[in-house]
Amino acid sequence: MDEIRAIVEAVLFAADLPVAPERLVELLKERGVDRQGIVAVLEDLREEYAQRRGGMEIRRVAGGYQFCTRPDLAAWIRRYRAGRPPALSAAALETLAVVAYRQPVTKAEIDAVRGVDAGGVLKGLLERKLIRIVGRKEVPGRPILYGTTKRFLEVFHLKDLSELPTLEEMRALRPEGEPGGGTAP
Amino acid sequence: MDEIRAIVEAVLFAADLPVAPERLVELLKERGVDRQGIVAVLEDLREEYAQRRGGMEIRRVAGGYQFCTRPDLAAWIRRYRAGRPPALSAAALETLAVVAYRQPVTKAEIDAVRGVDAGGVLKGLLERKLIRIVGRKEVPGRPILYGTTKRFLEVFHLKDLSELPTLEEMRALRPEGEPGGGTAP
Amino acid sequence: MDYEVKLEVFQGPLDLLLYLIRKNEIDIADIPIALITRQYLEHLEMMKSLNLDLAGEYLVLAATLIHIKSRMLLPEENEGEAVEGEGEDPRQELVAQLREYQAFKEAALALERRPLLERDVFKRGARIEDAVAAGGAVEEEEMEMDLFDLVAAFQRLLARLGPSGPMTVNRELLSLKRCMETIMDNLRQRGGMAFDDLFPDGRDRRKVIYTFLALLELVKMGAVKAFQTTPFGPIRVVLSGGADHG
Repeated sequence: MDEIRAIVEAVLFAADLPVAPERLVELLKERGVDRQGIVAVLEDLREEYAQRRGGMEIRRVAGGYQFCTRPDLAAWIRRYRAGRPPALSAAALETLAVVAYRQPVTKAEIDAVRGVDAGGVLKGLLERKLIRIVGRKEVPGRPILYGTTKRFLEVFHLKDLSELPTLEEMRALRPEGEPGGGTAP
Repeated sequence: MDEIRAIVEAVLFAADLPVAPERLVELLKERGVDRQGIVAVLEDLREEYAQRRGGMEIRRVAGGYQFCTRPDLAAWIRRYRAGRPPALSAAALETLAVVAYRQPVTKAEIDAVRGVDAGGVLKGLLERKLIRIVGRKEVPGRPILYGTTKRFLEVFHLKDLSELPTLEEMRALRPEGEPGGGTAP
Repeated sequence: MDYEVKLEVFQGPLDLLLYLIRKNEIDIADIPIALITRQYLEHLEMMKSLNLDLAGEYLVLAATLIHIKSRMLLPEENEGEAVEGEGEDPRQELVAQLREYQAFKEAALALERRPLLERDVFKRGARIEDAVAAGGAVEEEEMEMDLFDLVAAFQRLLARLGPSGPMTVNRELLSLKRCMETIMDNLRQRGGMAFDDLFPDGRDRRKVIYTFLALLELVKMGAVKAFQTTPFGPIRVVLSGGADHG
């Protein structure tokens, strides 16, 4: 394997967060590689792992590239770790959905949509770094505005916010006969 | 790649400690793989990555197997990591919080709140341009007064200091599960 | 119908209402308000009898439903014309709210169906030093701080001080010094420790405070390192320079 490609792979492996192509361009600038070249290397690697169908794959998420395990092997890893998947409650998911679609959004606006007080849920989402404080709304009382984080994109496997289906699409889906609670499997 | 091999690779990747062959035998016992078989798979994978000369390799350490980056690429990873914005230690964050909320504030006042000498931490924050000297307090000794900088606002994505959430607002975000009576203190 | 069995945990009054609408196979735009109000109130009774915590919002919606019902019964709004007539349908606002909530509920389910990190896919598990060969000099990844961390840090500080305000320095220094020695002794014996293990007497507030302050002081002095690889993950404490791997 040529060295550039090996360096890119090593960085992808070692990084704790998705690696943006720009950071690699910066890292490898003395090697005279441009953004296009880096993206080609990244896509090549991604293709290689996809073809190989081994334990890992490279995914595009949160504006970068990241190694992760193959989704269909999840049960084995959970069993190895003997851990349960971290559950996001239905309340947390609903609140997250409102923040994701309506951001920047105030607590009062979230409460109004859901019909319940979201205080505790918001705090949990802040602690888990799925949402963050993005400013204040310039209305009387200047309430805090919330938005989603990069971590949100990473956890939900989104390249960016535009990858979220639109609310219109959601409305078109008739949840016929589906039970109410969004409980994790 | 056959499934056993993919599972082994995924576990190797996701495990936080070196993976002992025995653990894999245990994990895959219903697949009827014995220790010899597992070791063969592990050695095969190790050989594959060694041949490939990519970013990672599999090494034998402490009675187990573990993925790590190729030793000769370590400098690149160090350089990559050095390029990311430096994080704040817990002590620095606490001190910064006191300065942000109590500014203008003297070192003695910060020490009193934190219960420890903040000298070193203050110096670090000054160097990082997160706080600055804003004047002297007109009391005996005329101690230096500290306040936050423009850089501080940038780092925390604040338009101005009035955007800092108040303690009252944070209190309103009760942790989940705590009684949610609408009575503000 | 499986009435009792279906009593699930609802996310709020709107969720309960949506559930009733779905259960009765009703068009959301044309809710038979009398029926739904009755079933809604029955559910509230049931939840009360089961000692489920009934948030005030449930009662607010009950009042809204009853109000709408009474307006629907007003003589000028004959059945059939109610929707198209120039008089506003009293259900209109509620229907709009329900529709909106339903869309977000769908969005939440769609989020939940995505491949979730730590449930469906996993990142590299090894800590950075272990993942980087010959990388002893690679520094531990610290958490990226955001505004919430800053405020939370200040809140914790104030909570630690309690209502009595700052403690006197003399007593503190004494205890601090002793706590620092204890931590160092423990670390020398064991090499590294989980943060939580530093606080065996979790109930002794004073002790906890001093131990924590001692730890901060030791970190500041560079004698020990405390790190955390994931937000709210376990914090590990090690002696500086004493941690060699491989």
